[in-house]
Amino acid sequence: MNPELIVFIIFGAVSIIGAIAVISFRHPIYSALSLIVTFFSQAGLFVLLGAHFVAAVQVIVYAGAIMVLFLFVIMLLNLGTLSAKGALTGKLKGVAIILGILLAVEGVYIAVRALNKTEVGSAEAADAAAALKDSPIDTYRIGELLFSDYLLPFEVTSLILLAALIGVIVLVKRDKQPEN
Amino acid sequence: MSLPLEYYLVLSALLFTIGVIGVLIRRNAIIIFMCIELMLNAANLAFVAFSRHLGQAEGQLFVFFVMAVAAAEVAIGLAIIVSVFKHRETINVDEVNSLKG
Amino acid sequence: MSLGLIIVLLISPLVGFLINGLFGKWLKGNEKLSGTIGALAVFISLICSIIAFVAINIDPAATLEGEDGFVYRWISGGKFSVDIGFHVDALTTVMLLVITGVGFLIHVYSIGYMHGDEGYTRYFAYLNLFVFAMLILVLGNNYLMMFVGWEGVGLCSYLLIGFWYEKQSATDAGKKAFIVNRIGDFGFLLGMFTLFAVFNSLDFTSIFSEAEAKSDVVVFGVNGLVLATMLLFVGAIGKSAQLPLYVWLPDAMEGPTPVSALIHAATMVTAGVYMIARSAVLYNLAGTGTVVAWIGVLTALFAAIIALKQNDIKRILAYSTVSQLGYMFVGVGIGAYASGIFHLVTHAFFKGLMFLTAGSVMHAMANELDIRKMGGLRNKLPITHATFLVGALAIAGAPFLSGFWSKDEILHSAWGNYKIIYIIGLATAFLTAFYMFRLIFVTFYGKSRVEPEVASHIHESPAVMWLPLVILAVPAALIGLLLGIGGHHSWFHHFTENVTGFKGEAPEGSAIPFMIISSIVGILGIAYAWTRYKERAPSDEPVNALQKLVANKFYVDEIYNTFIVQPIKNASHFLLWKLFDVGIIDGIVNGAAALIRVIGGLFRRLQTGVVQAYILSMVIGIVLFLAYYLFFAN
Amino acid sequence: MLLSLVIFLPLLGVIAIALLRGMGPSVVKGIAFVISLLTFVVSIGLYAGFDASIEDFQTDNELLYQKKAWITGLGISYHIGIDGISLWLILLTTFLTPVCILATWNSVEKGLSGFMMSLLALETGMLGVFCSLDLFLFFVFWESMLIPMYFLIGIWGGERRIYATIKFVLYTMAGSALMLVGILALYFQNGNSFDYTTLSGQFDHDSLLFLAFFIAFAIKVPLFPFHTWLPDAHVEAPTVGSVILAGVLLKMGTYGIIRFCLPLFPEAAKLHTPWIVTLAVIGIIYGALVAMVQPDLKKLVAYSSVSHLGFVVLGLFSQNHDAIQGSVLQMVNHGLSTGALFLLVGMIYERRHSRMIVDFGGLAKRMPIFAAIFLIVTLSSIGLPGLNGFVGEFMILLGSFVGGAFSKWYVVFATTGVILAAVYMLWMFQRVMFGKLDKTNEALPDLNSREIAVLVPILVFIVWIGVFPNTFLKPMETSVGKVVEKVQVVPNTPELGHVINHRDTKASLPIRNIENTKLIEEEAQTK
Repeated sequence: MNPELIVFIIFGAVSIIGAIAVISFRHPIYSALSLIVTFFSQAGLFVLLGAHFVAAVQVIVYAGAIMVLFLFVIMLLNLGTLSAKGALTGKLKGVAIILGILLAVEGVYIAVRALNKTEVGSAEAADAAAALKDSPIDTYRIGELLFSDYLLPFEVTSLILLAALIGVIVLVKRDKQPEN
Repeated sequence: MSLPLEYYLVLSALLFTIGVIGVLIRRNAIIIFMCIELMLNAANLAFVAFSRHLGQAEGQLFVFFVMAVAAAEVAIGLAIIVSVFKHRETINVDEVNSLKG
Repeated sequence: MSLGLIIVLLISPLVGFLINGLFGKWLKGNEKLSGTIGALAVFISLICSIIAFVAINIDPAATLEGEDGFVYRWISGGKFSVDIGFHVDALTTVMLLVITGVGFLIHVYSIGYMHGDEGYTRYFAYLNLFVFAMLILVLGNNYLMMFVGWEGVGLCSYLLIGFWYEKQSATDAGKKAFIVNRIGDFGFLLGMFTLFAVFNSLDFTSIFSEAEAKSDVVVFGVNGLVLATMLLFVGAIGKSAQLPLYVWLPDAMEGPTPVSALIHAATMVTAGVYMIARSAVLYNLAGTGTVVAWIGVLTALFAAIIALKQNDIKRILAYSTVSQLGYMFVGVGIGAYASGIFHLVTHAFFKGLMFLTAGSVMHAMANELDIRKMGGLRNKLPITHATFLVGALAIAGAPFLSGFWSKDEILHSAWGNYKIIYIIGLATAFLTAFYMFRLIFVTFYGKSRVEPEVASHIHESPAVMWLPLVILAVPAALIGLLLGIGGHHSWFHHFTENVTGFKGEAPEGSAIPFMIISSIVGILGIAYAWTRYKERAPSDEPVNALQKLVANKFYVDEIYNTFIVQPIKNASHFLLWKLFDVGIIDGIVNGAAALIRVIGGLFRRLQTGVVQAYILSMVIGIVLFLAYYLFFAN
Repeated sequence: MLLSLVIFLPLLGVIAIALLRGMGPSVVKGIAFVISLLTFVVSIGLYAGFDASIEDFQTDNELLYQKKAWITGLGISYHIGIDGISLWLILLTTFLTPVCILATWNSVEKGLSGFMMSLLALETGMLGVFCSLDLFLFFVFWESMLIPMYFLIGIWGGERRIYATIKFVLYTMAGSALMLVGILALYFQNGNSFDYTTLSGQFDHDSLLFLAFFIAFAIKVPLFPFHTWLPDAHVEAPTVGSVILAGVLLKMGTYGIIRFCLPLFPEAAKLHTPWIVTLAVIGIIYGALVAMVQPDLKKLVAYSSVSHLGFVVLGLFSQNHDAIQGSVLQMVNHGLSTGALFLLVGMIYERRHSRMIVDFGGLAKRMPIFAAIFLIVTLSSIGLPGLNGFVGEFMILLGSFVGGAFSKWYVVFATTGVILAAVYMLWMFQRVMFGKLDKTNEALPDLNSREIAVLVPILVFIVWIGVFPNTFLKPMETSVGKVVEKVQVVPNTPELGHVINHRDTKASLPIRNIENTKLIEEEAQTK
């Protein structure tokens, strides 16, 4: 058995279980913790794919920053257990799950069958990619690209973050109470 | 011998679908939000898998951008949730229905 | 003849109009000046007309036509073009003399008649404008220019009938005149279109020269010339108040009396006759004169019958005008163009005279119009009486006065091929003599029935008014003798025949028996009137149904009103506007809007406001779309 | 360059007003008036530089023609130019705008600067429509002119202004949506270019394309039965809104027909002529009859527009040179006469605050100058010879009768409109001007010198066109000829016979007439 496959199965299984846990727990704290599990196992998959930089960022940004934010808000609002009754009544819930399954089937179908017919999935593309594998995609290369070809998007990203920063301040700012 | 692309894509599809189902069946805005993150991650996974498959660094770059945007989005989204909660004392999406025609 | 002369002739009244029209505010305090300007403007035209007339008399070839009369190109399109240009020949000069001659006297008369009226300058402005338009009508060298004058005189007629605009009846009458005339113009326009379709020109010279060659061109499925002449005649029916469009003329008497004399007796209403005489070539080729003659004679009879039972002095004269115009149409209709024009000339003088004397009577009687409230005026208004008598004798066909000559020529000409027309014409002559002298006897003879407060004020008109009466009385009496002696071989005949391009065949036989018959008929009419109205006023109550019918003018106005005017008005209001426009069309438009609102209301239900419902539908969409794309496409 | 200046000078005025509006109403009015007057003066330069012998656009004259790449990727260019048809409509627009500004001097109370800005922006839009030689540019101007009009009616209008505005905008939008489809279809068939001057030849689905354009224009004209927005818009619009609406906006419909529908789709135009002409004739009679019974002066004038524009459409589809030329002239005529009528109605409305005919009567006594001017304008609208309306109407009717591409019966029925025009106009005139003066109207002042100054220029042109119409007909002759040429590609009407006129050298064309087949046969036999 291929060791890579074993690792993949472990991480894959954990991330799927984590994901299911996210949508199953009633208490948002549990959901958030499950999500962290999923994120970590995804980071593992990234490592498996040789994307070390992304894996590191995944851990730092997602599992670190974003999830802390989630937990922080949940604590702040002091959200207790919520009633399991969803917005959609039981029947619609069934509909939603059936839909989800259909969507999954379609997604899998694309991944397994449809892709091969396209240019990306063709054997030639794979061969061409194999030739490129001599120069592995490491952090150095990503940095090089980021600061040359993708400099503008990179800077725009910083603007988005700035906008988000300002937006958050405006949103949560306490309205001035009229002085009596 | 690395694993075929299809493995990762199937996993990505499954994760994505779970996210969709979560968005559909949960009424807590925060959990819906988490499910959205889940879907974004599923997409990221596909990106990276393709990146390796094609030997191109761009896939990973986009993941980087997605993460940046996701961070911004989470910040804004959570701020909205906080202020909605301040006004309505609830974050159940079916109770926040002022879009009703 | 020089173009300059004609331009001066034409422009002079226009200048008068502009001075009185634009500077009326400053002229208001100075009636004398305003009136003098008006009269002077026409006087200049009169002088020019006399020069032109004499010039053509000396040298029949001294006409102004074609290239010589060209002033400027008026309208030009791709194929269509028309000039401003003049055509002056014998027929034109005769018309010019009538217009400016009678016109000048009436301007002078108006100076006195309109004294003290609030709209004094306005009146003279309109009157000058009228003369200008009438001159364009007769001077133009193409049908379109004729139409310009044609409409122009209609406008002035409208303005002058409604001159006293505070009177509802006056403005109604003005409007009626214009609209009825427009119905005629509708025919005139289509007539011009037909002419253009046949000849590709509206120019007299080119149309008349090619008429024969194109006499078999078909337009609209019928012979082009027949169609054109009939349509033009519709225009003449409107303008010259023939059956069935005569209804406006009696009402037109609401205007000041000099206006009735000038426009509604002497000049404008004869425009139709002029037009047919001008188009003699076409009418001869088309052979439509018979229709003209029949309409003419029926109108003559019909109007004369109505005149029998009228009691309004001006309306009697108005119906008399309609009747006499009928005679003129008989003349031009049967091909005796010169005779028709001859009658036009004599009629202009004697009818103009009679209207002016009627005005003099009204002036004396504080604007009283009802002859039943007059009587015995002979002694108080001697000049008026005398001149009126001259006019009445002339129209009644008393021997050797104007009407005698001209009417007789027409009837004589009719005898040849149109014996029935002759008989009807003769009967009309009897009626004419009768109603005219009924008017005289009731007004000037017998006992006075004048209301006491009016009686004390009765006075003869001032000199500025009676002088034109006397001056006009002379030609009214004698012009027939001057022009008519020698009948179909007279100087006037030769003079005008050059123009019509058609020598009216002199009817066979001597004219003398016809003259004798006419005279006897006329005298019989006078005598019968004497026996009936020598001493008494017409009774107020109609005796029998026929009299009632006549007294009410055969109810023609009422019939038009009930069956044409009101239905159109009501249908427009209720059916077209309220039902169709507001109801149906706007209903559809607003209905479409309402439908969309209803549909929107239905879709509105889908907007639950619950985010998840939206997402659910989105996911359904994605699933279906992917399914189609993956499994069913290709 | 000059043309661009004319188009965008008013926009400059908008900016100037926006910057200087704080300086008080008189400055705003002054700027608006001076700018619009300047535009008119500059536009006279267009006439001066115009060469009437060129049948096409004046491409050789740099002043009157401009082409600059704009959005090259989509084949869009800033492409403007004029020919003999658009020249007069441009001059009409630049002439009416200062007149309108002067007319509205004291009548706008709220938002004066906004009002003036809308008016000037509207002028730019209208001028752009008449000058554009690029379909995309045309559409941009066409739509952009809706916005200021929307404000003019919606803000400064009467009581039911919202209803009227929405109706107006929706009607127009419905039409322009179709036109957009048509423009795009032409774009793809024209090798991905919006250039009007390169459009030629046969287009696929030309019948549908024709309809797409025609319905847009027919709504604007408005052709019966698309006319019901017009009375509402007119009644609710402020005076100058009505003037511009009747004077220029309606002309954009007829201009569109002569610029697009006829030359681009001659066969389709011929195919659809019967029902279009039927509608035009119905419109003539129907508009007149409905106008007759209107109690409201503005509605009366509005319905009279439906009638008058019916004549224009009739002439446009006649395929006859004279009639089409008459139609173009009639567009200008209608702009002047109806514009003046609306101004006059506005003037008594300002005095009496009523537009109901029953509220008036006997005004001639109190307001003689007003009555005199009203009379002249009324007569011009009726089509009295010697005034402008007659020349256009006569050419339309004569051309359609003699060489029209349809039965002469249409013309016969259309001619009854001449009678009906007299009926409704004179009846209205009588009820307003004649009769006894009402007590409430006794204090009405006559026109002041400003109002006279507003009306006199219009009167000058009314008389001018009536007496010397060739000043206006000559420059458009060759351009109209080109349209006729394109329309007549489809052999339909044999050419008319020759013009016998002593000013021309004898033309030697064979005598041919539509129904003159007999002669033709004879001719053939002799050969």
